[in-house]
Amino acid sequence: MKLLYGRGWLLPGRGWLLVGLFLLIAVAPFIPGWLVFLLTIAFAKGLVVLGVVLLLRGDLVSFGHGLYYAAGAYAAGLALRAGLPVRDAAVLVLLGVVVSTALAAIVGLFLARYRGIFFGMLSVAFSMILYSLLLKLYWLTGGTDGLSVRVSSIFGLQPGAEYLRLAQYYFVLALTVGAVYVAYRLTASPLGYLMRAIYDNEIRVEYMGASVRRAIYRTYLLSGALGGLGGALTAITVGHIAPDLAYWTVSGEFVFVALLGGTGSVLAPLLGSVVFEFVRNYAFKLSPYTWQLLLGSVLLVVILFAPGGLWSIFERLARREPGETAPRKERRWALSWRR
Amino acid sequence: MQRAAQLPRVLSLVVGLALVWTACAPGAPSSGGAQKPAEIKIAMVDFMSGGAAKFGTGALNAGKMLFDQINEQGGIGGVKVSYQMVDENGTVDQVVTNFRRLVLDEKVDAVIGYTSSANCLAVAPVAEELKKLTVIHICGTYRLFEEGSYKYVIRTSSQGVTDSVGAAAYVARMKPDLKTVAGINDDYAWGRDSWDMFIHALRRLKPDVQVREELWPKAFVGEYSAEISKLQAARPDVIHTSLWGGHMDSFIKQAQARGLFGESLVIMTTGETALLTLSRDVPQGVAMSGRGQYLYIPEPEKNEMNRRFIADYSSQFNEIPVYPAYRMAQSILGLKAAYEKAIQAKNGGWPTQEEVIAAWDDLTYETPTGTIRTRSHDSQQQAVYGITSGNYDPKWGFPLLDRIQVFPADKVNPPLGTKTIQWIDSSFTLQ
Amino acid sequence: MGVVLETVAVSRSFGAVKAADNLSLRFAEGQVVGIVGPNGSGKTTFVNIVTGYVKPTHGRILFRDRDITRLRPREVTNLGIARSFQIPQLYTHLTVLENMLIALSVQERRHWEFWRPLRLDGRVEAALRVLDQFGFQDGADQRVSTLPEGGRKVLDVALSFALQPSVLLLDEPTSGVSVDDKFGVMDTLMRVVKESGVTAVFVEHDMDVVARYADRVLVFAEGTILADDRPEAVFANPAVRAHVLGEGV
Amino acid sequence: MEQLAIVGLDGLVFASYLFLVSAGLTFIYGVMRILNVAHGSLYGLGAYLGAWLVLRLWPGGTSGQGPLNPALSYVVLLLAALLVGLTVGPFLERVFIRRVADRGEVIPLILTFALFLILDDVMKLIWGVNPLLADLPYSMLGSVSLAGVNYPRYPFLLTGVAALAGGLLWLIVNRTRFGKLVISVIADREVSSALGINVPRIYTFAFALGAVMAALGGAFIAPMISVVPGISIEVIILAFAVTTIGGLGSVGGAAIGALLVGVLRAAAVHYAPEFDLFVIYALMTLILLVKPRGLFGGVEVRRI
Repeated sequence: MKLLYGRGWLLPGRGWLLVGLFLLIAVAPFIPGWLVFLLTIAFAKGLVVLGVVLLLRGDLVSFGHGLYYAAGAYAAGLALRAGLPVRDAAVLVLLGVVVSTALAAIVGLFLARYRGIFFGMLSVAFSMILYSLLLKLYWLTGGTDGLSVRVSSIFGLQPGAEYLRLAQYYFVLALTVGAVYVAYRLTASPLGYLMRAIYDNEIRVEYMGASVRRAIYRTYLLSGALGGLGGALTAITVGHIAPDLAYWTVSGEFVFVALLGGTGSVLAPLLGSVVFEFVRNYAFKLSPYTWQLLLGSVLLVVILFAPGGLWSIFERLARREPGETAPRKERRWALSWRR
Repeated sequence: MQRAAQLPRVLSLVVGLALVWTACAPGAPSSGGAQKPAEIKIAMVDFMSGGAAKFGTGALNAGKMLFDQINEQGGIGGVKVSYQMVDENGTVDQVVTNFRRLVLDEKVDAVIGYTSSANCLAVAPVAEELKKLTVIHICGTYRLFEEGSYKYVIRTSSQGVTDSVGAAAYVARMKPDLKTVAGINDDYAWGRDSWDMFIHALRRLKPDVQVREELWPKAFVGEYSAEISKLQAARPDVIHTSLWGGHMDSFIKQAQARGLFGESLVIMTTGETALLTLSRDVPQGVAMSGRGQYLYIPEPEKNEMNRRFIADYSSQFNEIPVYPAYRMAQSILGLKAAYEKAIQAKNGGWPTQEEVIAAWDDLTYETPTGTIRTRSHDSQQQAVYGITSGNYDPKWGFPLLDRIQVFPADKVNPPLGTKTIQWIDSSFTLQ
Repeated sequence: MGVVLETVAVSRSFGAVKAADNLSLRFAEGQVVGIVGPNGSGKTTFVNIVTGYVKPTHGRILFRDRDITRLRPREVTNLGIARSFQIPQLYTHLTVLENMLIALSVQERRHWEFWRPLRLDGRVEAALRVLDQFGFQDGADQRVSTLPEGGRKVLDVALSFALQPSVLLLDEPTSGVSVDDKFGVMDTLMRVVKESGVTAVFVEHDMDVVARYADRVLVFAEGTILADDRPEAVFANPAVRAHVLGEGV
Repeated sequence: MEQLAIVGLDGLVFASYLFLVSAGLTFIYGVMRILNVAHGSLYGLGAYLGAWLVLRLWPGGTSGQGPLNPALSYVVLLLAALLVGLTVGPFLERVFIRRVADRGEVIPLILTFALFLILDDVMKLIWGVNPLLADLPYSMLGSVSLAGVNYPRYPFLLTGVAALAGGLLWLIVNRTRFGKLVISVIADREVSSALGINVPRIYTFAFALGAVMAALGGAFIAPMISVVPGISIEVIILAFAVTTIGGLGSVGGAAIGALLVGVLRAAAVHYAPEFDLFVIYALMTLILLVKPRGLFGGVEVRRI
């Protein structure tokens, strides 16, 4: 199942990056609180989408990333329920990442053997198993009531109530920047290119002497870790978790956002995620009774008229004629790594 | 070479600048003053889509109607009310994001709503954080106030215990010789808790009762052949169910076709809505209530407010109000009462939100349901059960209940500050 | 000159068709061997069997006296047997340079690295050097999907060559290349091959091409060896001419 | 023993339901390589239209009062299914899905996901939020006493419909000219269009056929349940499970898959109620692990 993605730049020019980062940090205190919250959620979920995109670049569609999203969230939630002494965001997030990575290490063993729709279906199956367990193990997970996840400190700091949300925003932002940088290094590395090679021609990869299955497995680990990171961050931001984190519609949404943003850049997932959250919010605001219809239509339009996702629009704006100027752009980035 | 080396320095510079910049940020806005506002902004949240949509819209309709009436009569304390509605459907993070938008962006004065346990449990702490009056109109989980204490959250209806304990009491009276019982409940908190409290209460009344089956169908599947076979094979004296809405109707249809209601006494804690949806076809001999339901008992004529409520509602939406509509009425009339009490206490001065909340403690107010008493943020009401009879009442368009039993609020609710299950096990009794 | 690759009584049939019938062949270090024969005579199957893509029903394959019969293509490749393809197998979304960089990263066993970038300067230059050998002086930044067929065939070989194998199997390196480019392409490939001293086996239709570059020729017919000798001897053989060129005797 | 008989019976009933909702899905995938999430919506539309028509024509409810003979209600359900399948199906295929047909398997899937969201609200706009209870066709048949418990007859009708629909689908594919064309398109799209087969039209027909199956499932399950907003969402994931177990693209596989899941769930309800949901996905995972392409999935070969 070939997705259509342009070469994309992995990242735009460094100048733009710094300006963007500056704005993200500087503007937060001056925008309404709900907007800060919305961005926080969007980034947290964007990380899960980033995980999905890493696999998409290898032509693997994980329709079950809710598995790691939920695993990360519930790792934090259950730890608190079990009476974890420290209620620190950083600790919980670490826990979430560790658990989801461990899970990916097991599930990946099976999934790495699958391709195409079967990879997708098996991921759905795994995530639905977790869903039914979260739903049924009432005594442990509180069933659909879910669990509350309240943190009292971030890295030991205890921000005042009115600054709590802002602190969480910066916390999530920092981790997001970090995760995106890691993902960027991966996509620019031999392993990252190997995934694109797999996208194009698995047989050749094997005939070069590289193991397709191992390449996928290793990428899958990071993808799962990102899922758990996003899940844990969502959990501490929202403050409450429920089994539908693992439901197939949520996983479908992640793939949806991935295609909405595009797979050409490690920033695309974040862009897609932010736009998606905005659209959904305004759908709720503008047509409370038919928000699904509005949301669906917007996404329909994007799929039909912006094949490469929103990022491709940026690309088109950024370079006069697409295609052949692309290499030089990517080359420029490459050169900046000279040492 | 150099450029790579520069990166950290440039980065730290940017971050530093940004943080300095943010240092001169304005603090969080302080909660509103006490001068008379131009309007009171209310947001009502309930299901507009998904399986519970009928009940959600029922509640929202009632809200619309009552606020319009209040405005016609000059509003609350002379201030008109403006309201908006939001769908409760969606994942928890959506619901919370919406709540924040309502409070911080729409700047509403109060949020009324939340049916699902997960949602009210998720929203309550946020309400506390944002210091915004939030009135829970249905959400029946006892965890809400037993696992957290909230200043800004108020529940204007009794929690599930009323229905479950009432059900136990009712079957104990109707079938004094009952030996065996089975349960079929939704596989989520509402169903789990309902069954839990029911069986605990029943054991208090009938210590030697045996449980034959506990079935937990996944909500909304709507195909119950296997479950019904299981129940018929077990042949218990009593079957308890807290299934509700559309899938309860499905269950009734399939069970009726198989004569389940003839073999065991089935008690449905939220069965009342079936009277409206199934009308003539509702099976006979089913014990049911509408979560402390009011519609039939006391007969509307005996409660003027209820008679008017039903008349207005059915003329405006040409259907009879379902119980969520009543619950919404309780919340809105409670809000009105609280405001008026607070205004009176300030002899005419406009109260702050905190004063309104304070006024709410130990507040009693009349509703179509009857008198509601709210003590320290939570409310109690009576349990009412009856059994479906054959006598179809053309005036209402459904058969009325008979063998009605009313259990006063203080019998079927734990006293303030006691944990529900403990209270049932230790001191629940019919005497 | 030691034997580097050997097949011992290798047989494989697809249904009724015998693609390889009891083939016993030895390939000496540094030899350049041409395989000719009509379609369906088992040339490509032979390459597939040796590289582990197709498993023989009987017989063994030895690489430096080590049995590699049951190994997977990846393992065979890692031992030092690389192949090219009749239909070029390339990473079409990527540029020529990137294709080569990936090949090199695998060859250097650094393809698991996920932190240092693929495009380290040293690597880029190394890649460009290999590409230059095959005549990609410019257009290394060209997307493979935009290459002409001839270019793809060469790149396909170049990638296998970059793995620095001790045996290189070329499956019809000039098929699909226009007649006037044929010798150009072949010259490029063979120059590099000869220089590197790698043992090369190439499947080819065109007699002239084979005669020109091979120092040994195998003639396949229904999965058996019809002739195995120096080019001039083979092409002097009337049976071969009849069989391959369809000339009457 | 009786217990087992009942389990089998319940399993059969649930299986018929599952088969009806998954046969179309797997058929469409087999022909077009598109996993159609909007399949659930077609099911929902069928259920709503069927229930609504029955309620319109026989306002008397189970008493069956109305101008027409109650027996006709079954015909009405069938017509509802055909109407939905043959109008909405081709509409979706021609207006939306066709535009992305050449963009792999994921983009179409996501597109149908968007359509699914939209149609969910469209149903709400048409029929409102009140549950539709059109149980006339259900209660009319009454019930029989089997193995000690009495059992309604309607579910057996459902089984009959499932068998009939499956059989018809098989006949259409294996015994008609259209079927031959479909098979050749499945085998090789390029070659078939080179042979002058109008592939797009085949796709439209195939999609419509699958849509009819979905709507049929909805229309005939409707009398058993109360039709409420959001019924589409449950169905689709169950159908996914069944089709992947049976092997994507294999209608026969869907039948086996439906039986497996149906019986397994019935057994779970009887012997381990805790796991009635869990077992379905556990089975799905298990099958995928041992037979990646499902029980009856084909294998793909790639030549180099």
